[in-house]
Amino acid sequence: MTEKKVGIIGVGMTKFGEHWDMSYRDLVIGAGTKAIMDAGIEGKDINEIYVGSMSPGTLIGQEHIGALVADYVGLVGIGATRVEAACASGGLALRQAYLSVKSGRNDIVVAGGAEKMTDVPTPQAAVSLAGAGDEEWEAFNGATFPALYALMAQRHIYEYGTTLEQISEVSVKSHYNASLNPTAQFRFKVTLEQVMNSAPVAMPLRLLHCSPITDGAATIILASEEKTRELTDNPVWICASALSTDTLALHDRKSLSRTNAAVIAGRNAYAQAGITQEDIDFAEVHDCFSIAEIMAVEALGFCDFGEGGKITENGETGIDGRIPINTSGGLKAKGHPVGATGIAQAIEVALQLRGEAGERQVKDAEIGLTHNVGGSGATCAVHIFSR
Amino acid sequence: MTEKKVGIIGVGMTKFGEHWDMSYRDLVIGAGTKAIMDAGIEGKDINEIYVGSMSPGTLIGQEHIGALVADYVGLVGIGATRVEAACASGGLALRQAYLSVKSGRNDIVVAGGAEKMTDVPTPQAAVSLAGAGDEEWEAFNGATFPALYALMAQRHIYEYGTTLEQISEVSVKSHYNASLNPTAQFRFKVTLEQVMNSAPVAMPLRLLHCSPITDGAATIILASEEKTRELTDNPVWICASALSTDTLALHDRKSLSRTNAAVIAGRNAYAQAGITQEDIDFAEVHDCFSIAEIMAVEALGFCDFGEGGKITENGETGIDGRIPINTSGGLKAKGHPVGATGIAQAIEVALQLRGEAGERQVKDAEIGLTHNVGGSGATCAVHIFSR
Amino acid sequence: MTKGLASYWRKIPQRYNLIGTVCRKCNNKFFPPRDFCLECRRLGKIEEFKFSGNGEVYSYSVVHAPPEGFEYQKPYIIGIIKLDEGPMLTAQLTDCKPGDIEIGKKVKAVFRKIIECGSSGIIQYGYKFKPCN
Amino acid sequence: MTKGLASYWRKIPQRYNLIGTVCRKCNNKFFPPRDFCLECRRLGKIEEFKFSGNGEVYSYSVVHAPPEGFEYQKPYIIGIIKLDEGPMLTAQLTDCKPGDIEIGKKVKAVFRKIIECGSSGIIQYGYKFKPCN
Ligand SMILES: [Zn+2]
Ligand SMILES: [Zn+2]
Repeated sequence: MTEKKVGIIGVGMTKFGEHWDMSYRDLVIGAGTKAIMDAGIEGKDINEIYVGSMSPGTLIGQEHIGALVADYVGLVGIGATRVEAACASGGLALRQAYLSVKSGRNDIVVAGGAEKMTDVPTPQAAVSLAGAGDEEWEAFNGATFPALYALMAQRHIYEYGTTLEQISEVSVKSHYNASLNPTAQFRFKVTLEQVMNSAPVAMPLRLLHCSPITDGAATIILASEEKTRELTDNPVWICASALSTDTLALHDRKSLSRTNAAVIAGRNAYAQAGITQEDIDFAEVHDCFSIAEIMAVEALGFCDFGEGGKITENGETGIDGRIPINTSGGLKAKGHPVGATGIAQAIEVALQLRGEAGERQVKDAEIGLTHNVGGSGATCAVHIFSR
Repeated sequence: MTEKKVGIIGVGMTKFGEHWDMSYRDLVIGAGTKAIMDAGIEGKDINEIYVGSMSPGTLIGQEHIGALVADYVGLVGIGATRVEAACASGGLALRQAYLSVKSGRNDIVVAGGAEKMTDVPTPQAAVSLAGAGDEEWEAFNGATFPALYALMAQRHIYEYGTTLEQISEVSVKSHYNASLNPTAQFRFKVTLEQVMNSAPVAMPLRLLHCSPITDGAATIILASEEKTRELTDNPVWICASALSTDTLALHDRKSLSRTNAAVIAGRNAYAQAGITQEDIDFAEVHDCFSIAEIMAVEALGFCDFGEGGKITENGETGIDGRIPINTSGGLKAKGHPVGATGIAQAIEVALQLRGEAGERQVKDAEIGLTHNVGGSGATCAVHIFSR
Repeated sequence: MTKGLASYWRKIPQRYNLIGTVCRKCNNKFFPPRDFCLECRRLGKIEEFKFSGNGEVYSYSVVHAPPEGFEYQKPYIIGIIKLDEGPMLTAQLTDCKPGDIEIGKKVKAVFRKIIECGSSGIIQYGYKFKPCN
Repeated sequence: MTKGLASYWRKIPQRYNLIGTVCRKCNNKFFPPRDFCLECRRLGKIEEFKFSGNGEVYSYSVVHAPPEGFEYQKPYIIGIIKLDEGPMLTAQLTDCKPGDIEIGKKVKAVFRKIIECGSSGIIQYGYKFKPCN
């Protein structure tokens, strides 16, 4: 039986940022309408919806997000399912939508992601985000979410000699890339000095090592191979979708300097796509904190373990480098509306593969990868895309 | 291509009730271990996990439930996805697990559901549950969750002449059935008089028309046709899995006395299974309030619209009746740990089909159905099972 | 309550003055307001629309177990009101007793305090409906 | 905070006295306690086990942006401690300054106030670790 391909026929997202004037529903409608227009289809062509959202219960007092989205985009009646895996909720929604088409059951399926984070005060949003880690044995004892990544950073520094300059170079690159991205939250550059002197959050991590609180929504429309060829001249194909888990709490892992779920998901994704890491031209990785990008490029095999800082410092991960990482600006500077992030990563890859990434276009982009992480690494979804 | 069947190879659940001494994790381990023992497999045989949970973020301060479950049942590394659709979260987890096996991708997949509701005071649990409806335009104005069902009940009474006695008979039957069910929360009978004189909640609905606040977890293990035949001599097959949606808010619907998502999901499920409602021998339906059971049996076609009260009063829905409904005791008396409910319904159906339902066994049970609803009806999942 | 105040402030025109929307293409009116016409979809032309506040009771219930912030009103009547212009909404019925209300009863919108949380000091206002004589 | 107190009360023996579990079949020790041996699975024999409270710093961070309830301790040091008996846990480091701590430093458990929420009056206790001399 020949494997059927799954294509991307439409993408749409809101600008990421603080949208005081927009509700969760407004965000969802905004991104959804753009994606449907991009795909050139009618609402009635859509078979099913998957939505990724992390904490609408605590952030806006609303659960039952699948039905809400179907209702507000005018598709009452069709199946709608919310999936959640903390900051990887979007990536998991993409995966379920992909599997829905891949199974042959449906022709056109929507994967959306959204989070409305600024309706509550920042400390309350921080409490919500702490639910991504282990509430009973980490957060209870005062481990904030940045602190979990700081604990990983310390081990990475200790074991590999990674420097704070290297970690900070990730942020410098992210802000530079975001300055070229019209949908990014922070469209300004920062210097290494600014990053290294920014306010302390969880040492060694400072404010400019941390992704922000963001409102935003992102939508991607998937279709069967036949439908994709029928509907678009510039298709993007999903070649792999892999998911893996690790322990919920950091302290239960064998290593803090390697993210094992990412290693497994990456390996499985390469196998599914029938390629190796050498074939990846560029990637969007989950840099909720700058150290996370360094650990991601190592886990995905773009360099040896311990070399992530060096390849960043050397410029190998820049837009014109050997393996461009986070051309969108990443979570750090594009913004991180948690549930939307995994979808927005896929949108950046799709735009690059279509050659529509404007000033931040990667040359000859043929194969791209997304790496979406939940919590401190307990969930990792990896997807691979090609022209 | 011959359609491959999906079988149930193991089921397990905790007793439903107020488990002061057990955490969410304890509940999940309890149900999961029982299901694995029932299936007679090893943990390493499991390919993937889906978990339904409505509001762990507000009820226990914990999100990222998929990874938590994989970790605590000792399956770190495998894919784990939480799905949420309010009170239908369990049914949607079952559906995703079913689709995962059905697609041929996986051999053995776990569907779990859990909710820990008694760690917060009851009014706070009520606020969490209100997130199943429309937070901005229903809950804001004082519409509690029981009130939404009361608004439906009033229209049912007005349009069809349904009586409070008939609605109350649902509760009497549920408690009787639960008295025969060792895992039920309320194993005692109630009289019609007790129901009709119980404390007012949202008139015309009283306390004994309402399902309780419950802790509990339920797990079901699905397998491919080959694996099922290999692993069990008493298989139960899933013949259909259908999902539909309605508007999030009641006031946006054309009718309050009919649940349209259930009508659509039911119709699609019968078509998938190649049967009609006449072929269903018994069903577990979502009686979060007693009026909901009456509307469910109508939507599923077990009687005409407006006749649900009558067939209850006539005893047609009793264990020995024409179409036994909620032999488990239903949400009303078995208990309603929200995310676990959809899975627990499927477990009751599986036990009946295996002939293991003890004192509440339905004679000659060949085909059973589950009907799991989110919120006031904005999501409905229907599954059909056979021997 | 875990809800923020921002979602309340954002809807003040709607909650204080019953301002919904209308699609100028199909003339469907929406309250609660929608910025997306379910019928015309992308081709719809959505504008603001102020409702008259006249309607009738489509369904109602008397709430004896109120949520946080509504305790002081207990018991209160919650209704679904069918507005004269078409759409239905959920609101409290006020200035009346449970016995005064029946399905079909004519009502009109009034501006009232919706919620008062003693502990947090939050007070929020919006529409309720009262019987027309 | 949306968390209930019940989950705190349930874990008092663990939080006050570092009582975890051991699997008598494989001798693996668990803190935080697990009632399910990840290695032996259903065949495991789980019993309570009291840890000595001795260990060393595996990693640490200085928290300058504390969550609700931790403000008064700011800045504080959070660490991952490797207990002498094997497992690791997350805890605050106390009775020391950031400069006193390094990876590998020997520490021992002490009983302290973990969180104090001024608004709600909630105070919860548990383990922290302090340097051995
Ligand atoms: Zn229109
Ligand atoms: Zn063991």
